[in-house]
Amino acid sequence: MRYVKLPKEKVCEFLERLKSMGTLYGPKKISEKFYDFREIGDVKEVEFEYNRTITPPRKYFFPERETVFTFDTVNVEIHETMPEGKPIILFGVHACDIVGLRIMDSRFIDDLPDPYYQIRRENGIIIGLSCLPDEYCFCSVRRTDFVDAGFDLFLHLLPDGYLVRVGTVTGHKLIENSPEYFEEISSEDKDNFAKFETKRRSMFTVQGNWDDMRYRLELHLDHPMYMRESDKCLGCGNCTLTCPTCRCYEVKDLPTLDGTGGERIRFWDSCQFRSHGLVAGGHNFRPTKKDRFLNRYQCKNAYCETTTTSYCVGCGRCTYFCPADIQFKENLLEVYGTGGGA
Amino acid sequence: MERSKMILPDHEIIEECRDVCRATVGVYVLTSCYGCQLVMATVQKIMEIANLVDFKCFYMVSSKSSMHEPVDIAFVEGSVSTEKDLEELKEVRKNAKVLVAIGACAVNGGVQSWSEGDLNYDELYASVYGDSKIKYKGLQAAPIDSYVKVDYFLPGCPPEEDEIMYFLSTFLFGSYPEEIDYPVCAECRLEGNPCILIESDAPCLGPITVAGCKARCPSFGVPCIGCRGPVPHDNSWFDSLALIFRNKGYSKDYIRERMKIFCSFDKNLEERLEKVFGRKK
Amino acid sequence: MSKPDPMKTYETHKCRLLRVYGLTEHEKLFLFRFDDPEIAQSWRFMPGQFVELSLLGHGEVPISICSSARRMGFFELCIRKAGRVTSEIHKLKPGDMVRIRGPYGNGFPMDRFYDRDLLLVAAGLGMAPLRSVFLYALDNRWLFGNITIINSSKLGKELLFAKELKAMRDIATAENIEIIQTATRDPDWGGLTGRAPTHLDKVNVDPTKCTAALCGPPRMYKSMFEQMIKLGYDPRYIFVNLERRMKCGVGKCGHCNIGTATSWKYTCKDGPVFDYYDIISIPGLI
Amino acid sequence: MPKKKIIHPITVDHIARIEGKAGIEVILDGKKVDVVNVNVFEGPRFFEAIAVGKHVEEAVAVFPRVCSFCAAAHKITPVLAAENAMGLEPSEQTMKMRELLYIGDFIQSHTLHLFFLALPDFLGFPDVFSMQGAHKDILNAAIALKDIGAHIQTVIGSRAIHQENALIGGFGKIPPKKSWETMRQKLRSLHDVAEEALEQFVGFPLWPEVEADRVHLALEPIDGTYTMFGNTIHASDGSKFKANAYQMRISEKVVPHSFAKHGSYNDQPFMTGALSRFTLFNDRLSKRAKLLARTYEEYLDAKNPLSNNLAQAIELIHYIHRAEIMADELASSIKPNERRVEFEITKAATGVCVTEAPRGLLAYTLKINKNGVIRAANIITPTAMYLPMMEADLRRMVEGLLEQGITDSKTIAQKLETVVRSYDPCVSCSVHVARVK
Repeated sequence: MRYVKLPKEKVCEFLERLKSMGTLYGPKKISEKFYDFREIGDVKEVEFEYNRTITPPRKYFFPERETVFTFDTVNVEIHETMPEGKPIILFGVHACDIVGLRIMDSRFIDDLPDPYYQIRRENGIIIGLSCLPDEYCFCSVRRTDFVDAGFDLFLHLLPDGYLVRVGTVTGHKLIENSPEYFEEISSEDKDNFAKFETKRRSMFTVQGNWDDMRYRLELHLDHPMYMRESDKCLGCGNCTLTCPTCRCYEVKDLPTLDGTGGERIRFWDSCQFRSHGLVAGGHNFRPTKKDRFLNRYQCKNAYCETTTTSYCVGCGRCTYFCPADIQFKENLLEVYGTGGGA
Repeated sequence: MERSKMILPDHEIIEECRDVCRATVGVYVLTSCYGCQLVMATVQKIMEIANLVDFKCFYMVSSKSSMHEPVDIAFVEGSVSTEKDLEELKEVRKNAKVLVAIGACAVNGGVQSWSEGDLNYDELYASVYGDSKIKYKGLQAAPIDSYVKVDYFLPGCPPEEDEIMYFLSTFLFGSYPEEIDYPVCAECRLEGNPCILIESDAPCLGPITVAGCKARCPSFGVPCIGCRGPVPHDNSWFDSLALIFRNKGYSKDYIRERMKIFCSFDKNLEERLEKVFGRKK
Repeated sequence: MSKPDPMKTYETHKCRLLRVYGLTEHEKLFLFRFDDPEIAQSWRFMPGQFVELSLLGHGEVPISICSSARRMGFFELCIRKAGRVTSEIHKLKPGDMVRIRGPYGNGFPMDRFYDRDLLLVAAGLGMAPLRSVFLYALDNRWLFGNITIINSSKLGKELLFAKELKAMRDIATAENIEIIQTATRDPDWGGLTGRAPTHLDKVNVDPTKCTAALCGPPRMYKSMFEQMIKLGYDPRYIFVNLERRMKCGVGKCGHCNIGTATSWKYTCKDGPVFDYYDIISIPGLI
Repeated sequence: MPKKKIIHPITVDHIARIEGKAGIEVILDGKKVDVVNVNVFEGPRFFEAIAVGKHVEEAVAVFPRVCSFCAAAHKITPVLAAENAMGLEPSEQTMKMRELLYIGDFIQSHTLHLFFLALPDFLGFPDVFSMQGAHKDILNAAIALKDIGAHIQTVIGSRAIHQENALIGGFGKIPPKKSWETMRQKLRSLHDVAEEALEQFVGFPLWPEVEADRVHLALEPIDGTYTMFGNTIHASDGSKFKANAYQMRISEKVVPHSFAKHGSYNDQPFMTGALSRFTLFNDRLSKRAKLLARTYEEYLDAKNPLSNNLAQAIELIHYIHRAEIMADELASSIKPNERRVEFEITKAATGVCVTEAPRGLLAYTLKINKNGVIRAANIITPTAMYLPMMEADLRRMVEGLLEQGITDSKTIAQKLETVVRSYDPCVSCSVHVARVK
């Protein structure tokens, strides 16, 4: 892998360069406690030290709501509305979110690829950014705290700038085309990188790995945690809507007033909603709040072969943004410890 | 009252007729602020609608209105609050193929039901009109499905324009609208709003209120007041939210009164609150 | 392997409804033909696969294909009036157009059926996908041993394809095909009664060299499995066709998710056909 | 007592094109008019009673539901009353935004009344929909004006009806500079459009039958301008009184034919609304509005309720201009972080506020205990205030027509409806009203 250095004083200029290449999105502080990815007008607004954004980066490739096609009911014809494929530059993505995007890729760009997602994704540039964990983070046990693929460039914080890892040809081109912003790394930078990594690892509140979590969960499907915690649940779907790897969607036809046409839209759904498991005829495969709650714990802990991680990347959003303060990590640990002497 | 399952409508679906005929529509009002009709009368495409359908009744905007004609689609605004309201509602039901309850009053009883369970009609009457007699007989405000079968519920105080358009379009197409069964809270996250319930402990009813407004008020930093009513199919988790509010220091009375503004007719409200606070005295 | 073309994933084709047959009170059989002759020529499917049928403005539904895989350009769908789209489909008349995409799903692994006896057990709407298997076996009769088909439903009048199967009786006997039609809760029914498992001991297939395909409500599977294992059927050759909410058909939308943390599946893509060992290792599958 | 002989029953079961459910009933005794009732059978909603025991913040969120046409009026007035009770001083920016929000309400309400409800009468159509073919331009103007009213309220208040962004102490969110600039631009393009309504109503004769002396009441606007906030009520009989002492002069009583109570000023019927405001304070209108008012002076007769339509049209022009100036000011002065004044309720108090709603004087009195819970509420709406005057005008109309030998009950009924409509009554808002003392 190639490594270069982006000195602190060149960061803004580099961001300006990125902005000139397409639409630049990055983390912004939007309220007292919350951050979100937003379109960047002024590069000074970019927040380099943020814990997590409200909405996950997948929204740029798989929007909350989109028209998949318009139709003509008279001739029974459809007109697909494909994304324009404009360049999207996503700056400041944490490692866990990059794995999240790779998990999205594994489901949306497979042997039956989703064209809407794929076109946007192919036009996306991902710039990673290192971070330090807070008490909600558990990416380390998910093995997603450090990524080796899925980014074009990855910026690691140094005292006087960033150590940049170059992940793709697009990343190399970015550097080749703007050599004035970059310099070679020094041995001091290497030391600082190592120090940062050591510090970062030591900060996690959970250590080790959860590779066997899914088996332990499965052995205790009847654990009382599910009943107790789902009782607190509001069924609001915040956990899945903020999740970087949740991808359930719903589809709906909207006819025009005169009935001669209309559009088919798809929009994010959540397995926490009642209608998620409902089929025509009225049968519901997950009729209770507890069924739906348990479903999410199973789904998120399932194994993704492409990334060799669980579908949960340990970003902590589902807990951080849970109005009912349901602690995903703690609950998992509770089941994990069952029978394990904990 | 059990709300229909909405899997397959057990009423007639309007046959789409396009150029051949015009669907007949009635807009009726019981007791309310007239806001739902106001929204209906002022949707951007109102003139297009007026060309596509035949308004048999729309007293607020047309002198050419009659209560007594059969219609394909009846939109009923307002709560049943007088005996005359009830008579009219029954007639509308008789005349309509599809009856839609539109707005908080018709769907959930409206703000006039705020004291439901605490004060009855006579007590309310006495406190406002004293001993004086009025020749019309009033009734305790109630949502219209307390009296007649309602095919669809279009909530909101007032309802959202795009929902009105969606309902109308699907009906005219010979189909019917998809029901929303998730809360405002979800829409609020999709809008990318910071959560005021988490961040500033605001008494936001977004988690128990049925979505459809794109989190209009939380987007202004104003806690949801619940004007769209509870999430249907018993998925309005008053208990979970009450517990959160209680942990934030809100009193039981405050929580109950706030939730009751637009949910007083939800059969789960008191029961679920009791689960958190114990039985009401 | 060349890169899959994303534009094909959700590609729909215009199909014309040619004929409608009423089967029961709630089910009708629809015969469709692809409008585009090229598609009609090239379109193929395997028994057990399904299509997504769109009625523009109303929506889309997954429907199992129930016709013979050999009839090129034509296919039949047996549709129960159950929801928004299906009730609208029931109003269609010959000549009307719909849009179809697919076929989707794994379908039955037909090569694992060859040179073996065949047992088909259907309850209710389960007969629809199994009819496709049955017709496949008839089309390729030499590849199969003895065949038994058990078609069951609550009431006699609810038996799907009852007339068709009855009419086949004579040739069936000549072809070593046994057709059992049973109504489980019908006092007015003159024919066989009892649930499907109770007829298992009367079939003319050899359990040790038979492939079985089952489709019906989850309830039926449990008792069928017990009975079949007892009778000596090889679990590797027991297949079921499941029904879930297969909204997108291509493993994206998540509505047909099943399983638990170690066995997370999409019915539409990993299924809808599963074998016995899938069933016992994926909790909640049936 | 012998039953009165009814010769010509003149009834309108359900008056169309007004807000709320009401009918007209005229009973004649021989040739003499015996009873003229505006029957208000809109159901009661008991706002004052249900608010008792509830927290004031919840109550001010509920009050706008009194009326959709003037929701902002029913939001801002109780908010001010509550603030008066708490002794809370909102910031200047807050008051400006409130005024502009209120103006948005005026624009929307007046537009709807003039074009959607009243105009079809004058042009001979049953409703605005049937005017599509013949009067496309008028409709476009109506829609543009309605849209800007809705736009102002949506930007400031979160939506056109039942604005939740207006709160005690200020606002939840302050629209950014860009929003105010867009608003100003939209308003600027509507100068000519705003005069469309006036042009439509000028030229229609003011029916002499309803002409009569009457007392007008209106709030003296603050700062020498023409707006809805003020502290002193002026009467056209020359007297003035403090608005917060309104209960001394303005009272209400229950009548058997109406769920809306009947208001009176010193025990006499009186008029309030656009015509009253215009009559008392027209010299404060903005330049263009004043000029047009002078031009069409003959159609603006304080004695004739039909002039109310014109007075509304004049106000519409005035408020479009005023809104533009205010949006301009806010665009340059807006402080996005100056949202809400923090407050804590510590003592029991009573707060009163009277404002000018689109239909006239609107009074709120809120009594709050030390926990911020409402102990008593009193609301008097304009329609309740002028109902007796409206009945008197209807009586004059019937008598006048009968004198001219017009006896066809259908013709008479139609004319009566037009008179009712000129008041722009808001029936649903008038029904519930104040506690009987």
